[in-house]
Amino acid sequence: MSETTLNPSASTPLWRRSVTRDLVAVLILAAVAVALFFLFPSNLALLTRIVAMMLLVLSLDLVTGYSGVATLGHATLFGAGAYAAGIVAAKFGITDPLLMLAVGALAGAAAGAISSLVILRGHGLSQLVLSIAVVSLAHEAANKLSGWTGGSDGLSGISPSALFGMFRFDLFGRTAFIMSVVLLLVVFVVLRIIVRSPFGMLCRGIKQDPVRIRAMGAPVYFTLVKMYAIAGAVAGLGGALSAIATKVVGLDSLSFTLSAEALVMLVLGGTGKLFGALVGTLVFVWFEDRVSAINPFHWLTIVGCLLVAVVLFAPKGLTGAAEAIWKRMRGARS
Amino acid sequence: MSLFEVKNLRKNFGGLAVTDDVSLSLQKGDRIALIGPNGAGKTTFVNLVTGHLKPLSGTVHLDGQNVTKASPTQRVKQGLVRSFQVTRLFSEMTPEEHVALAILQRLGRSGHLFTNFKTMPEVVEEIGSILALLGLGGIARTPVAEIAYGQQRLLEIALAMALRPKVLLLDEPAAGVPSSDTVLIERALAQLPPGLAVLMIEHDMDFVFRFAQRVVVLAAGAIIFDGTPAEVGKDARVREAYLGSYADDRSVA
Amino acid sequence: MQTILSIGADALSYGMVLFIISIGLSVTMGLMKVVNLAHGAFAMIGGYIASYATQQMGLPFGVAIIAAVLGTMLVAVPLERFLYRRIYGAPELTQVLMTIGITFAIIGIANFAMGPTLKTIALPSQLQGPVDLGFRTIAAHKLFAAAVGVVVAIALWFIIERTPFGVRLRASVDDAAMAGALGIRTKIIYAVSFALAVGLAALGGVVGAQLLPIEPYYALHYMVTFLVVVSVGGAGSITGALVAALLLGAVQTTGRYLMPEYGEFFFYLAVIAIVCVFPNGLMGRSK
Amino acid sequence: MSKLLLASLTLALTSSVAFADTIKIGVVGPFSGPAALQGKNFQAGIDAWLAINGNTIGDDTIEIVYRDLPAPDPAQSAALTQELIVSEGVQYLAGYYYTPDAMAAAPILEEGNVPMVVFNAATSAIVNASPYVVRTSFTTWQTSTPMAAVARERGIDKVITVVSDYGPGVDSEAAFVAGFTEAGGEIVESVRMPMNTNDFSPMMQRIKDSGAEAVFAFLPAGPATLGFVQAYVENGLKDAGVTLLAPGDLTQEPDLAALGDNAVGLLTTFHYAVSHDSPENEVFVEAASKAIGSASELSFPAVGAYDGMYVISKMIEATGGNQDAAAAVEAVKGLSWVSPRGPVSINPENRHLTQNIYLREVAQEDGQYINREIQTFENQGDPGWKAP
Repeated sequence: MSETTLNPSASTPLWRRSVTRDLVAVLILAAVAVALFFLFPSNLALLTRIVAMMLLVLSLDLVTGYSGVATLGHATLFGAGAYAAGIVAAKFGITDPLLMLAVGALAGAAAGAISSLVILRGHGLSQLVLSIAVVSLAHEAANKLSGWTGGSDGLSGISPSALFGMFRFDLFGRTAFIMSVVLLLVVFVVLRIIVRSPFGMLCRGIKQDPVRIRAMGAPVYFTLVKMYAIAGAVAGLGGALSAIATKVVGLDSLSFTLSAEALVMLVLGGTGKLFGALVGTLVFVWFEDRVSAINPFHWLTIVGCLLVAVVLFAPKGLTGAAEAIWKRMRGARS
Repeated sequence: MSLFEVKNLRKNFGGLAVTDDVSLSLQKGDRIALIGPNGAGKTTFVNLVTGHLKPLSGTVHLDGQNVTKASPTQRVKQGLVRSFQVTRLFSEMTPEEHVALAILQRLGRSGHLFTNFKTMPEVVEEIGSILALLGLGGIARTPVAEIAYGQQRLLEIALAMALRPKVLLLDEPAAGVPSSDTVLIERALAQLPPGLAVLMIEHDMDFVFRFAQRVVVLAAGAIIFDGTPAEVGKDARVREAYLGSYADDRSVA
Repeated sequence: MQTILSIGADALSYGMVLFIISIGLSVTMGLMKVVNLAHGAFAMIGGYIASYATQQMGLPFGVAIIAAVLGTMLVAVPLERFLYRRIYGAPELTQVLMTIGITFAIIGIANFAMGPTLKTIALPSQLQGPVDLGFRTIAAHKLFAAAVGVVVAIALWFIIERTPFGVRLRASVDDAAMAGALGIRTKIIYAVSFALAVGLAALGGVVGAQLLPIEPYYALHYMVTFLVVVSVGGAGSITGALVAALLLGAVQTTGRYLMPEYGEFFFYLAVIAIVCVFPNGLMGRSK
Repeated sequence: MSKLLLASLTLALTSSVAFADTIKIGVVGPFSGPAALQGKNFQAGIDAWLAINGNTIGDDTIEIVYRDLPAPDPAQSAALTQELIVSEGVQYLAGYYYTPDAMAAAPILEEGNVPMVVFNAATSAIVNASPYVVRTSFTTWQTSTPMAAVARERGIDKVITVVSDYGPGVDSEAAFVAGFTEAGGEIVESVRMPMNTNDFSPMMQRIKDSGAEAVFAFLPAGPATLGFVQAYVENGLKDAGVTLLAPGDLTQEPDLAALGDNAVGLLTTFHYAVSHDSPENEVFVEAASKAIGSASELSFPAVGAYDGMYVISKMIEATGGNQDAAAAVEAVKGLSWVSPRGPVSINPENRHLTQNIYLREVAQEDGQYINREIQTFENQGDPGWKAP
């Protein structure tokens, strides 16, 4: 029986170690962002779009990867954020980008909490179908309320004012990109803290065995609703970011297609890991963009084959495969 | 007033009475064994009193309060904790995290978003002492999927202890454990706080005799015997109930 | 009264079309436990084969149906052997990723090989035009689809419940290891049931092509519809799929007649209500 | 991954500096996805123009840069447009099949000093989104309005409108209802159908029950039109003499073969029929058919692209190849020429085409189904446009 691993004095360094790891993770992300900024100065709009998608996929990871909720309707939360931010800007003149982000996060959180009340009624397949029904209803509602949303023509007339009154959203998309990267870093750190918090552990427990969680006296339903609200805020930020950077919000931001794409990106990167969400999104969108630029007529076949290859050769996603290789290399060395 | 009191509990599945007018009470510090042939309704009884099933009629009182209508989680919060016959653990999480979750839940901190149990000295200390007590200190950071089944059963007990219940219902704590390791489980149960009332469902009669001060026998949903371990083997109805179902069982004399 | 009868006839025929294209998916999802999002892609392949056979080769409709079913099965065999076999028993999300990938690839290939335009299947003259039901006329091909649906339901029920193959299939699904120990070659059983499901998809694609026209994005357009019918009915249940298809067909048809503006709302609200009350589907076995 | 990045980086660098006197035109359209056929038509129109006129204007060489946008996706549209301007250095933007995609590109034009020629997107308000937008297609208002007159001329008093429930459908309904009621007709009912409707029988029942003499319908070109026309015939509406009137999206040429005999006799109003009888169209159809591979796939977006290329060539001539969006747009205001669809001109007020709208009847000719033009509404502007 060893006491070494678990005496209180050892806990502080342990906790510090995780802070150090957070710092390293943030530094890596920031370095990648800076490198992309200088390597691809003319692709910043695409990169900003990738960051917005990353927020959506991170949000999906919270409910699917960490809490075990199967959903093909996650764009509901993204679209809620995008439309809320777009509507306050286009109809109420609230054009400050930070305020728009806040509105998007709030709307996303509300949409998350409300939609979870329906989605959490099912399990497995029925949960997937409920989530599809929810996103389809939201899509129809947005199409119907064309006075507010612009319907299928899209919501235009969004002109965000300069960030802090100083940095205009320029043609090159520099302001939008830098803002989106800072936003992503902040969200990433907050989520790292949340997934390790008691609440995050509770969610992981629910994913693996909700009955056991109840036997511990912890609420399953309420916990998941809360997680959905948090995920909603993250996805809502992504939506608002997209509205600010694009200046138009379309019905596609509230679609089954976007939801399914987000799920594909998450599984591609690896579920239950925040890095997995980021890697999956970056690789998928970049791959899609490149392949479709090289051969716009037949890229779908190539993307399809990529997905099949991932299931065959990296069933735990790209990060899972990387981890396995890393472990094998370390094993070989020692 | 008893610490835990079940009165006239009834439950039917279809037309079949699976719990038939069961009354039972536990006092502080009790060690009671609930035995009975397969299909006697033992697990149903646990599910009824913990609130996972709704009874047709009857009441459940815990520490003087009527909890018949309370949800399972409310009952846990009031001190009624159960373990599972088949291990229910989180396969990707470590024993340390399991116990942490139980302690945080007891402390009402399990919903906290921006804290980490590793920064709470008192929690870390308690995790250490519980795991050490049960001999799980060495594997505190190994995912549960990778530890031995006997250790998983011990972790079930650790979780129950971390919740600091008033009444503990153990559903076959040694089920599936190789007989050489049962002694570890027994030793762990001996570490339970003396004031805790324990109701244990168990098949292994030797284990029951060593553990229980009192034995309750359930057959076809009804209590047919309630007395000391010494008396149970001599009771005619118990013999009939067991011999009727599995005549060649070695554990019942 | 006239109107109610008329809507009833529409609902019934539409429901039967839904049934006939969804039932194959119910087999894969319920019995083989594979979330096969590529189901629509197989239906589409069937449709293309039938279209090519009738329009380009001038073959009769009956021959085209058989060619479509067999041809699609032929395409599916290697896919089952090399791809699907790898995801039996895998987590749902993995199955979703793989089958979406297969769908994308098939769409891309169809677009390349058959072009982006609509393809139709030439119907024999008996199935063209309206049939007088007394209180109204209805398209002959709809009646045909309904009749095929009834035949498929009965045949499938017979195969699964009454034949040695059905017994082996159910045994393999419930406990593959035990079935293997009893000498059942589960790999073959799975391959055959997959081919059966794909054949049903192709049949549905051909028979339903008048309502769901064949074009490359067929596989994505109707993916949700198939999923919804199967899960509302309860995966693996023939009666469940039938009841769900008729019920949803009725909701959608009535909604389209009474309040077309809100037709989709009715449909999805009905889905939510049913799934909330019956989480395993109308006739699904609880897990 | 890094190889991919490197490859695209070198691509980006070489393409922006290597050809100094090459004028690049960025074309955004649906080259894959459900509307891939329309994207192919964009390309066919462009290729036809290049084949007839060559790829040089003055001493400048034209180069086309294609970007795929398979479905309405404004975020992707903005990203592609920005990348075309900033990294590819295009001087002109063109294409845009869907309205939200054009709307998302419009805010970037002024800062990028780039004019945009819309080849298709048909919502009236797009031209208001930026002064640098010129459109060579049509608007749904423009093609739907004349149908009201057609209906009245044929003595139809009561009409039910049935449209797909999205922007263009709503525009089409509004245009027809406005024109028809003004001409003294009565709209007995207006029905909007969900976009993904596939069984139209209940709709036909409703049309029957409404007691209307004719039905005005709008559906986007593509799969749904097949089911709609089929249901119209199978439910006995055609035999009962209920006339079907629609803008030409319902009977675009590539869909006609699938619609078959069911469509014969249908009346549609549109700005272009592949069968239009003029020497200009003959030249165009020959070149465009060669470009697209099969004449049966030729459709209206091709002529939008062809005329768009003409407008861009005039812009390049006027600016001498220099990048000056304001001057380029100014130069084509009021421009008039004879397009394959007939005589057209650019209205200086809204930079949209004034053109003939034709009433066509689906007919069979030499074993092919065609939209035969039977009546012309000359010099139609965009009745849906409101000055900002």
